[in-house]
Amino acid sequence: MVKALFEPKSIAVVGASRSPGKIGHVVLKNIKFYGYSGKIYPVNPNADEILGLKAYPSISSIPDEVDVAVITVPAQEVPPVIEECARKGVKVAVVITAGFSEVGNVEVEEKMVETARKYGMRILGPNIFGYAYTPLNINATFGPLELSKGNIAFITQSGALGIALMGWTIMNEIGLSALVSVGNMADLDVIELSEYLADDPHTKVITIYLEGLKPGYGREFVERMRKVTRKKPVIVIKAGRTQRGASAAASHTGSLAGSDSLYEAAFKQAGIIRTYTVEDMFDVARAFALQPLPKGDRTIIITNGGGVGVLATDAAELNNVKLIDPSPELKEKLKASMPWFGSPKNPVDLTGQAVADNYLKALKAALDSKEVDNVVLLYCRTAILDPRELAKAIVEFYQSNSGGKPIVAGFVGGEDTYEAIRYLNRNGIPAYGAPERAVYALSRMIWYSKYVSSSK
Amino acid sequence: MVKALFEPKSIAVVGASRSPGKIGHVVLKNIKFYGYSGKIYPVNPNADEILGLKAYPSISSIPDEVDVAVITVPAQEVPPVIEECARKGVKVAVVITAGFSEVGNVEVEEKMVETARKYGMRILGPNIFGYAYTPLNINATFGPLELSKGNIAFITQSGALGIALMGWTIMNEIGLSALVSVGNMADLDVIELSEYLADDPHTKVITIYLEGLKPGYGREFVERMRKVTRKKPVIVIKAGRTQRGASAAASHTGSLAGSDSLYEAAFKQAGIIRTYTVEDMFDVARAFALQPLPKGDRTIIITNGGGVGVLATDAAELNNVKLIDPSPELKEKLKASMPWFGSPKNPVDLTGQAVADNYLKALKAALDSKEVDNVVLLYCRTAILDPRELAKAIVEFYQSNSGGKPIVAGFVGGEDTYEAIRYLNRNGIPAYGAPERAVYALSRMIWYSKYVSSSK
Amino acid sequence: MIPREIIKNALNEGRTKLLEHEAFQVIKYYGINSPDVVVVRNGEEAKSLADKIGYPVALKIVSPDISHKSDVGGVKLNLKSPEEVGRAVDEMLKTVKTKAPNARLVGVLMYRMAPQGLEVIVGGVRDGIFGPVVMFGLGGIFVEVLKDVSFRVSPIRMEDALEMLREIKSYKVLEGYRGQPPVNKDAIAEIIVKTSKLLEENPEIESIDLNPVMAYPDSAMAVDARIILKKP
Amino acid sequence: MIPREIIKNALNEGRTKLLEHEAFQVIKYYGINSPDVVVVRNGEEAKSLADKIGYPVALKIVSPDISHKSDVGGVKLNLKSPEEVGRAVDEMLKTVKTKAPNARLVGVLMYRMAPQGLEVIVGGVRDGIFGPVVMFGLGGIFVEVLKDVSFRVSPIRMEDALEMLREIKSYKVLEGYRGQPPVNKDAIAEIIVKTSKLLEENPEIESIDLNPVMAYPDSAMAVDARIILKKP
Ligand SMILES: CC(C)(COP(=O)(O)OP(=O)(O)OC[C@H]1O[C@@H](n2cnc3c(N)ncnc32)[C@H](O)[C@@H]1OP(=O)(O)O)[C@@H](O)C(=O)NCCC(=O)NCCS
Ligand SMILES: CC(C)(COP(=O)(O)OP(=O)(O)OC[C@H]1O[C@@H](n2cnc3c(N)ncnc32)[C@H](O)[C@@H]1OP(=O)(O)O)[C@@H](O)C(=O)NCCC(=O)NCCS
Ligand SMILES: [Ca+2]
Ligand SMILES: [Ca+2]
Repeated sequence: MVKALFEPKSIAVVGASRSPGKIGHVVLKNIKFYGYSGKIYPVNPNADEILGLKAYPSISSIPDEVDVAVITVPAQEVPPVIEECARKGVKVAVVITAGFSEVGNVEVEEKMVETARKYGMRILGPNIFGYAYTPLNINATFGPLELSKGNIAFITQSGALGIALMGWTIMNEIGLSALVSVGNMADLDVIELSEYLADDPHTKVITIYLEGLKPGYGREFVERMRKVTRKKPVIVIKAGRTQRGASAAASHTGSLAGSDSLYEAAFKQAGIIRTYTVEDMFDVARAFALQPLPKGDRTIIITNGGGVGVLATDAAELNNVKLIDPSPELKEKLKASMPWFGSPKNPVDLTGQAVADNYLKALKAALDSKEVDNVVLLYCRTAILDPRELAKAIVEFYQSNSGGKPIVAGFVGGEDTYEAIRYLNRNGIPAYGAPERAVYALSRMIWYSKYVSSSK
Repeated sequence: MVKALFEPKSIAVVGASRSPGKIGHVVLKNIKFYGYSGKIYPVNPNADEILGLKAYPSISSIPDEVDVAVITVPAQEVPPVIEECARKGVKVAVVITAGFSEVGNVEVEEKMVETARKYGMRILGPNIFGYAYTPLNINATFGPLELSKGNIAFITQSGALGIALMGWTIMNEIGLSALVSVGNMADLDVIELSEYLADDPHTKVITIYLEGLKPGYGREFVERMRKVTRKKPVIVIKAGRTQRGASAAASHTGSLAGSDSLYEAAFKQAGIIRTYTVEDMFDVARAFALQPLPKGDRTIIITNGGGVGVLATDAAELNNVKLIDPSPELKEKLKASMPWFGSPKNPVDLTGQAVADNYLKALKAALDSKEVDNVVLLYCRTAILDPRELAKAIVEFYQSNSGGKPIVAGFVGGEDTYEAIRYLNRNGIPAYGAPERAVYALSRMIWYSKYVSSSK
Repeated sequence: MIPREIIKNALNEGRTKLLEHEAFQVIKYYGINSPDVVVVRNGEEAKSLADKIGYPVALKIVSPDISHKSDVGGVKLNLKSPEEVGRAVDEMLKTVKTKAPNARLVGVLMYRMAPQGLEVIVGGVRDGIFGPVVMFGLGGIFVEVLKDVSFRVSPIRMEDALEMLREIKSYKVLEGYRGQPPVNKDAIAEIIVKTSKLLEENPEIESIDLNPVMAYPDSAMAVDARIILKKP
Repeated sequence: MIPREIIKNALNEGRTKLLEHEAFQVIKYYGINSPDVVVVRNGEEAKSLADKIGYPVALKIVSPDISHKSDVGGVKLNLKSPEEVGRAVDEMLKTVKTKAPNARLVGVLMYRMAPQGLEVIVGGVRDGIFGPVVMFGLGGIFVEVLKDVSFRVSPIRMEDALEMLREIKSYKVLEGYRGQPPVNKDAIAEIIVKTSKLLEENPEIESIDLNPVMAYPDSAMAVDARIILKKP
């Protein structure tokens, strides 16, 4: 049934409005113009046609099966519409409308779920901004039309943050497979969606913004998410980790927020990676999305600037990333890659005089070496070495020489350096604008990889 | 004497090269084309003219007083050049050349300082990329030509990171007053430069990237920096905070790095703000650069998205920012600023329906209230409210209504949201791309403001 | 009596806190190592059982109405002979009757005092979201001042429990501190696992506190047990 | 003797560790509260001084050649009468002479034992970069396992020292824990400030350890002092 949500043959929008500013209109427009190739049915008793699509007065009057019905009618209209959808055989009702349990209308919400259950229909929402699934060009949200495609799934319990992040992910070139607003989680919840996405071939990593689980649901969360994380990495931000934060979250979502140390424990038990900011979450997701899992924790840092090397070393130590002490043989090979005043210790300092060739030689030494599992590659903008040239050289080299070893990059500089970062990201190498971010992302990969192999 | 470094009447470049790629050429070019209006004297025995400027065979042959001599000749040539500069009456020699104490040539370096002392000349460096002072359009570095102007001074012990950050600060629109590479700190050091900048009218906040102090210098650092921080906030990144990081820093700078807990203590005693990443340092600097000091710690968060409100609340609690519980009167005023389903608690949730006017009303209530010292203003991109429109409205309103209360903003969204962030930053309101960053910056301001008033 | 009956019995009597010997019976049922306890009615009975119990003997008054036992003379420790024990029980009953004349007295709990070990705490509670959860920490200051504790959500496997031990900041203390031998981590972990199971199988139990658990090089023993039931 | 002379004397004798009574003299000179100590040569002398010192009396062998005093019978505590004290000194001298026949014996250190208080630690060391620095922490596990300590760079003002106290995670323990009364924070802070001054004025001192300092509701007292000099 959840499959029908992500791979529907037809989508109806009940409450598809004729007025361009209204939510029901925007949802329809996004579905149509983002390129969904299935059938689209606007439902509106007062219109014959919307956005060039034939409109129907009611869901039952549609002379076809409807897999997904996105509902954007006012709150009091939702229950009868749900009933009608269920009778019609709609597989999933996506209820965007707000005004249910989050403002105290618990019973209406429960009733709707009951009705749906009776007919075997599932509900996403209510109180959501919709959902998107990019492999089938579905953008059934009232957010912006554009979404960058990729293999990161994002499930969010906060609507406003989710919509705002739609633009943010485009700007940061974070490619999404699925984006799901879960709102009140009356029926479909974070767990079931994760389970589905764990088997989705277009999704490589699952990210979740969580404000709180429903009472009594914690245990199931642990047990079922444990199975999900055996298949794919799951990264969570749990907002409300301080007492005041938790009570702010509670007043906001209507869900009873348990103590943070219990969430912390539950995440650990389920093998879920926890991060504390949105940027961190997608930094880590990007690494998983692009790279193979580390085979071990033995890591080497290669840099052209001592300062960023030190910052990365600090970050490694703080995040339990093991920096190797290169053997004399490896040191010799590294030494041969750099100017005479460089250092073959770890961090490997190619010096500010380094050109692309120095990097490639050092990288080759590291990737060829049995002592190294992972590489952190750092660069500080210098006059001698254009970051874009370096990025190109690394991508080309790494593609045929990775040996299955993950690499993460931290580049510091201005606009041209950001171009290089984007180039790396587009070509399979997770790259960040600061050394610590690269190390942090790698550290979470190492943690996960250890978790997975120890829980086998 | 330090004054001569920042406000020289004339600058000579000894080792000004004719070859465009060489460091001595780039320095000269940057000095000339960044717009320095004093006299510029290239010194090169083999040239009559470089970049259209008359060249002199030696520093002594310049028929004028020379305030600053930037030295870019090979290492073995530096000592005689220093001697000549000193005899000539040069006030500050800026020694870019590397190859001294950092590679073990301690004696040569000490000798140079001795010579300089004898004649009353000061030395910046050696082993630096130069320095810049934007109020007088001085860019005497071999980094990029451009530098964004502002009132943040940046002193760096890491050359590579410093150069890389030149482009980075432009991209992030972080305006600098001074940028000083201190390298081996043979003579002029972080302390003396900070003391000068503490009285520089063009500098509002001092940032420092520090790898380690010289043996025996810690105490002086505390005592003298304590006086600096009474005048201006000082923000430091001390790299090498873990054991492995410290030893990486030591091998890199040749300075003996003491244990991190002692640096931590020293910073506290000196009233120095410590941050742990470059981004954090400039986030905090930006807040100080743009805003008045907080008069207290009582803070209110205003948001249009519950999720970011929760993230900000967590950040506030973790960073000791006191969130007020609004009085019934204040709550009433706030309530009047928002849709009926909003929340006048703290975080104040204007809901996703909020338009600019809701923000202004809530902001007015907060700024007018005796219960509030500081405002954290958050925004999530919505279809209803264009971030640029909101930014404009806030700037206009705040300029005449601030009541001397600091405000920091956290905006989440895509490209247009970043435009809004840049607009806010350019117009006096520190704005960041994530709620936690805004709260963090404010928290450091509150800490500093408490420190200053308690140490009076 | 099995836990089910003990709990039912307590609830029938309107009690939401198990008496100490009841709590001991419940944890013993789940295989949590704890002292053998008996409840005696008078000095004579105590005296005749003392040798079997072993020394030093501890006595605690058992009453649903007394929560601060020491305040009414309801605790006596370190008794070393049958005579001492017998006399102490009679004295205790007398004192308590004077100081708390309206309290119902069930008898006097009697057990052999456990030797001093490293004091740790295992606590279980039923959380609204996560259901049964178990906490672990070192005793005293570590929990109360430093909040140096770890949690796991039930069901807790042995490896989870061992991870809980490793997770606290003062973990090294378990490995032997200042010449003390390391304590048996498996024994503590087992108590955690059993506490989790106990909460799982008895939904009427709201919380359980084993404080302290004495940890030794070869074993661990809960020397105090407090079980609170949900208000029906 | 004033510190300058004590230190000079030790260095002249080739010692880089002050004898215990010397260390006490040095800290006393700086006004750090500590027990009054005397060094006696024999039981007779000890007996005659015992009443003046007060009870319980502690004895420690004083010798530049003995570092583990207990191992050679060089420590005796809790002596409660002149006779006991006198006998103990003679016995100690005899035992030590047998067990460490080549050790030079200066005499036996004798002082009134301080009552148990909250044990804290004040330590000072000369850092290569920062010069004299002082550390503060709670005794035992807190310092050794949890590394819960705070530092300041000399010179340390009273307000800095008080901040050091507030900075440790286990600060609450100072405020009175489990019914213990709060200890006198000013008294501890004063010891920190004085330790800083002592390091400042005696560049020959490499490190100083006051471990433990007994903290009481109304005062604090360093009951052990160890001072190491720089190798000349
Ligand atoms: C759902 C919601 C947007 C509807 O508000 P609205 O657009 O103002 O509602 P309208 O009454 O205009 O109805 C929308 C359209 O549905 C049509 N409609 C009404 N009842 C209908 C029904 N039973 N069947 C089909 N269409 C119906 C209306 O005619 C209208 O179309 P029109 O504009 O062409 O006339 C609003 O109730 C809501 O919940 N908003 C908050 C959404 C939200 O924040 N979600 C959480 C985000 S994280
Ligand atoms: C300083 C340094 C850049 C010089 O290297 P270089 O440019 O290759 O040196 P050159 O020998 O070409 O000398 C530079 C110019 O000075 C001129 N020169 C040499 N000796 C001179 C003297 N005594 N007086 C004046 N000019 C002199 C040379 O003729 C040359 O000019 P030209 O190119 O027109 O002939 C180099 O020694 C160095 O230290 N590099 C590292 C710098 C660094 O990394 N600093 C730290 C950054 S954080
Ligand atoms: Ca107890
Ligand atoms: Ca001691």
